[in-house]
Amino acid sequence: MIKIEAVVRPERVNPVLQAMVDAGCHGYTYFNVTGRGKQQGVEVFTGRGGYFAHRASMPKTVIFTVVEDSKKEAVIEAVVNAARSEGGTEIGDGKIFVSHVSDVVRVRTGERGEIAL
Amino acid sequence: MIKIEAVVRPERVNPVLQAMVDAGCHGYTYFNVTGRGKQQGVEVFTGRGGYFAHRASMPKTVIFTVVEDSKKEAVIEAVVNAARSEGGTEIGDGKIFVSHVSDVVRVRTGERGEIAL
Amino acid sequence: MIKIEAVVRPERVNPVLQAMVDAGCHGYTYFNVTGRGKQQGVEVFTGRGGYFAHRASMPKTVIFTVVEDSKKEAVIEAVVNAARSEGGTEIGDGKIFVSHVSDVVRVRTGERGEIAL
Amino acid sequence: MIDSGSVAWILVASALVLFMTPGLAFFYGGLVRGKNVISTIMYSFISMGVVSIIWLLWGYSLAFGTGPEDAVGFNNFIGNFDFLGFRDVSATEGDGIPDMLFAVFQMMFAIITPALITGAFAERFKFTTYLVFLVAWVTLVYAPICHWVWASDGWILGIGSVDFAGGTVVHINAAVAAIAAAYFVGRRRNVERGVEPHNVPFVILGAAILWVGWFGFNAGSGLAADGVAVNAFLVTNMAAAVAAVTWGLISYFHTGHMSAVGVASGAVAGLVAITPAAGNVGPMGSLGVGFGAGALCYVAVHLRHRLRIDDALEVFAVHGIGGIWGSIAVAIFAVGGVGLVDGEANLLWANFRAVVATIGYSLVATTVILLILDRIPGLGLRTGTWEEDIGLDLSQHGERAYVADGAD
Amino acid sequence: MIDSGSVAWILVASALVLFMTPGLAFFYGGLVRGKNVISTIMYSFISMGVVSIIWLLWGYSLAFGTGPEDAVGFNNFIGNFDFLGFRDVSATEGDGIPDMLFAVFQMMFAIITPALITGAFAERFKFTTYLVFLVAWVTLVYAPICHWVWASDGWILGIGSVDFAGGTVVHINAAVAAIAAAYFVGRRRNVERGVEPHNVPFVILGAAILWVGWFGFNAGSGLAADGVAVNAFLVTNMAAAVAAVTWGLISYFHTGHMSAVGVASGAVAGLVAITPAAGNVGPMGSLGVGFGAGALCYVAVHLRHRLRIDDALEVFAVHGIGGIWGSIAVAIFAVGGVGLVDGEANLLWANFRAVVATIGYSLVATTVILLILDRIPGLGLRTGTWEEDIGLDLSQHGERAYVADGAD
Amino acid sequence: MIDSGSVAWILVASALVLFMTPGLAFFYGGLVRGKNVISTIMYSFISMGVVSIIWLLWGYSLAFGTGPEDAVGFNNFIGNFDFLGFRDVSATEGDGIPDMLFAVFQMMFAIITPALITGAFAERFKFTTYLVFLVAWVTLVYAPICHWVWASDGWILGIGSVDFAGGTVVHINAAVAAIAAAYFVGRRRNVERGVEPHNVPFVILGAAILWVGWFGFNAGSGLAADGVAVNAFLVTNMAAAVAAVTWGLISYFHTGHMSAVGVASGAVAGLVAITPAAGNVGPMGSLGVGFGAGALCYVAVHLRHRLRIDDALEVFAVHGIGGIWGSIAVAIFAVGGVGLVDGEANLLWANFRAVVATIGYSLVATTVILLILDRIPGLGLRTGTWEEDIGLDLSQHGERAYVADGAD
Ligand SMILES: Nc1ncnc2c1ncn2[C@@H]1O[C@H](COP(=O)(O)OP(=O)(O)O)[C@@H](O)[C@H]1O
Ligand SMILES: Nc1ncnc2c1ncn2[C@@H]1O[C@H](COP(=O)(O)OP(=O)(O)O)[C@@H](O)[C@H]1O
Ligand SMILES: Nc1ncnc2c1ncn2[C@@H]1O[C@H](COP(=O)(O)OP(=O)(O)O)[C@@H](O)[C@H]1O
Repeated sequence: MIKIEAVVRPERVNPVLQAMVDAGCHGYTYFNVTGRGKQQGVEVFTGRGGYFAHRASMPKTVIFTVVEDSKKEAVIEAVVNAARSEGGTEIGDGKIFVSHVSDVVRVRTGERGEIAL
Repeated sequence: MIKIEAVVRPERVNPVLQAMVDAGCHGYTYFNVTGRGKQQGVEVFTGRGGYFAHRASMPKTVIFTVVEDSKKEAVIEAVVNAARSEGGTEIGDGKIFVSHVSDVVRVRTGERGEIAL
Repeated sequence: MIKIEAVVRPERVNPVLQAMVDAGCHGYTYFNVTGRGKQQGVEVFTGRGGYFAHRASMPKTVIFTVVEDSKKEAVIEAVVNAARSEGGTEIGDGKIFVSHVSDVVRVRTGERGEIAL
Repeated sequence: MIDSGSVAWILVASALVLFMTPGLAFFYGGLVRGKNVISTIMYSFISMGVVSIIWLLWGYSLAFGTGPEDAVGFNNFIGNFDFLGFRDVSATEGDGIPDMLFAVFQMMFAIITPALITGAFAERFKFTTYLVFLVAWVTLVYAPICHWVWASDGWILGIGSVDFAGGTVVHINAAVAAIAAAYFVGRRRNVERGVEPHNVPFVILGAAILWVGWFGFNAGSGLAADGVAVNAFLVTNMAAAVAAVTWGLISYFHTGHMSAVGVASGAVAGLVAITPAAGNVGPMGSLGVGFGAGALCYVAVHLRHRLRIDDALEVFAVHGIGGIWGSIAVAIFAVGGVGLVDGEANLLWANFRAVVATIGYSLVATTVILLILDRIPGLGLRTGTWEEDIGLDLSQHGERAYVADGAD
Repeated sequence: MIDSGSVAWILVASALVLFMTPGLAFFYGGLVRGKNVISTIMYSFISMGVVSIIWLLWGYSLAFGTGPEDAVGFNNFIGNFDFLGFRDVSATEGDGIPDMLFAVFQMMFAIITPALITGAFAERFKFTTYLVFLVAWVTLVYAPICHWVWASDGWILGIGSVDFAGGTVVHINAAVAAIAAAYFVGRRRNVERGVEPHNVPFVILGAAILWVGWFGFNAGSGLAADGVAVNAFLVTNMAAAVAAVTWGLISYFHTGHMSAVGVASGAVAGLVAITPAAGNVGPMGSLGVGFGAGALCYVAVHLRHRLRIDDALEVFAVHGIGGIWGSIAVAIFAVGGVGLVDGEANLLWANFRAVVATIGYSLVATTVILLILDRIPGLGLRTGTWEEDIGLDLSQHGERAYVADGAD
Repeated sequence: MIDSGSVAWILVASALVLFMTPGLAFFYGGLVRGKNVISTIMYSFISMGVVSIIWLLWGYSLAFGTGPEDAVGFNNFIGNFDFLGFRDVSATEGDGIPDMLFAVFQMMFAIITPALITGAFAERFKFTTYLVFLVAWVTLVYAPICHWVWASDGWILGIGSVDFAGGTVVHINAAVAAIAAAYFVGRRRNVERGVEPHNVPFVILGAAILWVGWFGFNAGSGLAADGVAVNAFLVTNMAAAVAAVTWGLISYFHTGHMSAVGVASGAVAGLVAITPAAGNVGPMGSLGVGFGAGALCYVAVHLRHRLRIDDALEVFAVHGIGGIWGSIAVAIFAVGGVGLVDGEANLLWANFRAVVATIGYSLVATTVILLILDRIPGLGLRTGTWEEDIGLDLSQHGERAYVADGAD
């Protein structure tokens, strides 16, 4: 089984989740993070509204799903399509990391392996 | 070494952490997430208290711990027992993912490998 | 490619991020967690300011970055140096976990592998 | 003659009404997504700055400057320039309270009215354009309608309409402008699945401040610490209470849950509806006003979802429907033999005309203002796509509402 | 004769007391876990709706309707039906302030009293049952005790007891009901490791609103803008101040830390204790009242942990012990030669009987109400296990208090 | 003779000024990092406890106790002990309002002044030391300066200086103490990249409470419900409004964004500046006061960044510069023929001396207090490195401000 971890724009979370389910994911987990890739970042005020400072990091959301190896390409494609912002030329659209998962357990039943996904 | 990542109900976090420590974990890290498995989800109000909408995702907590390979089964068993909600028939009790960790470093001392756990 | 996951003190996040970029990381992602290692924990009040209870877990921040295998040692060293609190004898400075990542995708372009980092 | 007790009460009432604007800011701010909360709060907060200045310089004069009757009856429609900069507005002389205190009390009404509009276009309206909108709208829409209804020679006052504390001037007026603004600025992006309020405690905090502040709004509108104020205070509280419970119970029987945001919305709906009526209905009448407000506004929120207009925080459903119902309800339940319950329909007819006139003028004038602003280079109603997606807090104000430790 | 200054002050005092209820909502709401904050806030907020209605319709009449003396002395125990729906309650006539203003001011007390109870059963009491409980409790417990203590023919007033602003009627009464409710609803799940307040700033916000609102509560209870009000205002502030510092210092020497929640609790304890005494003690006496409140309530919180009763937010330890101490303290420190400091014990004896009567009646009547509600099909005191675990916000109200962006 | 209307208003004004302190707590609390919000709030909140007690026991007497003129003019500098414990301070007699009400109103000023200081040393000052600092500073710095400016025989009053509501006593005084404290406690750790406010809505909530509370502060300072109060109320609002808009617009043209925190800071700057002037300038003058405040304080915040002194929340830039500007501005814009606009410079010279005296005394006396506290074993100004890094909430108060579910 593999874990697909996507770092996406917060406003794209709903479409990505929908695409994941459509692509056959059995479940997903997501949480808000801050991150930086090639993206420029933003200017923010600090202190009592006085100073403007640069922040390279931006709010993002990590979504991870664990699926059977066979679904890898389908899920990646689904995420890529759903996560892309309109136009698709802007940096900051996110990144997907794939890694290996050796075992899965369903707490409720104690089932192990792919059947527990 | 392996990483055991458990997605559990927020209200089961304390028992699970206790069970992990009892099972010999050296440390743990946890954070709140949102997720969906086979679970039904809930109805929530949107807008100005007017509309009721379905949300499949539910608040969960991810707990991860990195342990020696030998402790794998003991920790999984401990988590499964502690994470199960009363009755144990309800869906949403959570899932455990196991993956391989190639190296560990203790920041304070710079120690590497199992000794750093 | 490898994923380097560092659990550090929240107040050391900025120096660690800077050190990572200096060591050649292409991006990073971080989020706040709670955790416990060898650290003692703190006493907190519960209820209506009446009772004092022990909490072993402390606020921490997880930073992860995915880099080429070749950068592993450089990044680890950078993190260790930047994450250490003054004096370096206090426990709670954090831990670094290294694991394997099999694939990376850049959402914007669809690029795969090291070029997508 | 000045009465120190009345001065004390209207000073406090003015402070309470001013406090309603940040209350509204929290009410609205809690309802939006976390990336737009500063933006939503600022729409209200900045009104305390901008409208105070306008009102002092020319707004009060346009609204309440009454000169000698002119040939064409121009004075029935708009005030004159006698009180520019509060010139000749006495701090010590007046009828019960000094004239300046009346002007200050009215200033607080002018501040909150445009702030009410902002709920409709929250999460996408450009902040700089909004600043210009504030100036234009208070001058060209609020001041005239205020003159019609409350100035001694206003034409709506002249036809015998009753609007004790602002059902037409404040609520219907703002609600109509709101629906127009929501229409012209267009629907929000990314809200297909509905928007859950990002901070419900803030919504309740805002509702609580509004409820308390409304005592100043309504019980202050008699401009004295007397029996009228006492009655207005009571009926204001009752309408809020009944409407809150009504909305809550309908919601409970309809969906199985009594939403906190719903109960708070119900309270606000009741407060809106009692506003035109607070000086003219008794305790039992206020129960009727509140019940109607809770029920009608609940239904209105549901019907609004069928529209394509994205009135984000349901300004029209609550303030529009609530205000219209209140204007009718006062004509039904009014005491003193002028209400429909006593067989008198004149007030109903007068209030009907007042409502129609307010709706018509506000709709047209607001639309004209919006269309012009949309075409002025450098302004335009709506923020860009990226600005909206990343949130107006960062893109318009350079700030994030909530910053966690370690994560700067 | 009506005095406009007093009208102004009591209008404001009424608004301040109403504002205490949302203040309490935030005080309590901050203390619970984040999944129950809406629920906890709603227990208080809905009281503003439900109890307003009850009070208007029959509560005020039951509490303050005083008829001609009857043979069996029934009037000493409960009011009559003269003022149902505020019939014959004048908005313009009265002694210093209109009767209707008195009725409104008292309404605000009836609203907050049951809200105080909710801290004891927070995080598990079923919301629909609570709505019924509100109606029953205000009618059957609050109104009678209020009549005993404050109506002109009430028997406790008759024995010469002093309860200036509600030590028995409000605080002891609510605290006893609280401990009963906590007992019958049972202990919360998953609280073995103690519950850390989920939002301490909300606790402080609530405490601050309570502190300020209490000026209306106590300094308004003389029903005039006069020297009594001024003294009550001062001693209220002093008791809060001393009790806050006392609790803080004890906590500091006991645990090494001065908790913000503790200091806020101390302030509330002081405010509770001064409530019955505010009209009768001087500045120096108020220091004694405050010191006793801070110390005794701190100890009470610690002893309560030994009980099996899960009075979640320590309502009894703060309002019960604080109220009892206040009722005794006024008999100790009272000025004018009636206090124990002046060698007079009559007041102490009268207040002792008042306290015992309040505790006894409240305990029995509340228990009966709870036992009946627990047995009514479809009601029942407690939410289900799943509802409690997932949190009452989602399960009772269909809402989440805080929603982060991206995570809908 | 007591006037009930004035009593009503000053009771309310006292409550409003007290409410400013928790308002300030939220204003400051929102600006710091989340790990220090309880600590920052507590600096203000505990002042309500500690300073109330000091003021009752000896503070008021030192500030306003005026005995028979002595040979060396000692009475010009400090009060006597006549009013210790509010002895002989009447709750019923006085000039318009009872003396005790004046003492209570002044108590609220004494509470907020040291709280203002805490913004400068937030996020690192040791809490126990702060408690001692509070006692020493109010006694040795606040009471004397208060006496100079407001007691009938104070020397600054004697030279004809005008400080209507506390430009020197409150703001300049606190700001100078702030910069001294920031200097001696040293710079914060880990702030190289600047600190983003952790909760902007709290900042706005605080600013809103301050704005409303300031009506009590300024419009109450005439101690009557009369035309002076009405004028003060209006000019207070206008200065806040103009300064908020001014700061916002400068920020917009300077950085491209109008920050909410900036607008709120501008409002506070305007409120500070109008404080000494509220009784003496008219509506148009208040526009000048507000404009100057917004512009000067904006510039001051930017220049402060060049200093090595880490005045964390810009107390000096806002309250110091704002207070100085206000003291000068009243001398420019004062009505009644005493202002510079009417060619009179005496007031300017008197106010200049008042400002210099306040700065000098506050700087020296505060420095002495701080240096002594730093050397007392067990005290010391600064928390340890670990305490500061982990946050003062946990290390000083044993609490976390925000606790998420599941994560205890
Ligand atoms: N090498 C990396 N390691 C960890 N996280 C990364 C890495 N690269 C990108 N990210 C995460 O992905 C987010 C999106 O990156 P992005 O700026 O879109 O990259 P790019 O523009 O190169 O596609 C970042 O904010 C960060 O959270
Ligand atoms: N395949 C998956 N990938 C990622 N997260 C998952 C997956 N399946 C479940 N989860 C996480 O586990 C949580 C609990 O899942 P749950 O509904 O209990 O599954 P089940 O009922 O099948 O055991 C979900 O809310 C989600 O966060
Ligand atoms: N074995 C582990 N598995 C998961 N997380 C761990 C583990 N050990 C430590 N951590 C995380 O690292 C943080 C820092 O650990 P720390 O107390 O500094 O360890 P040590 O003192 O042994 O270096 C902990 O708070 C926890 O979040």
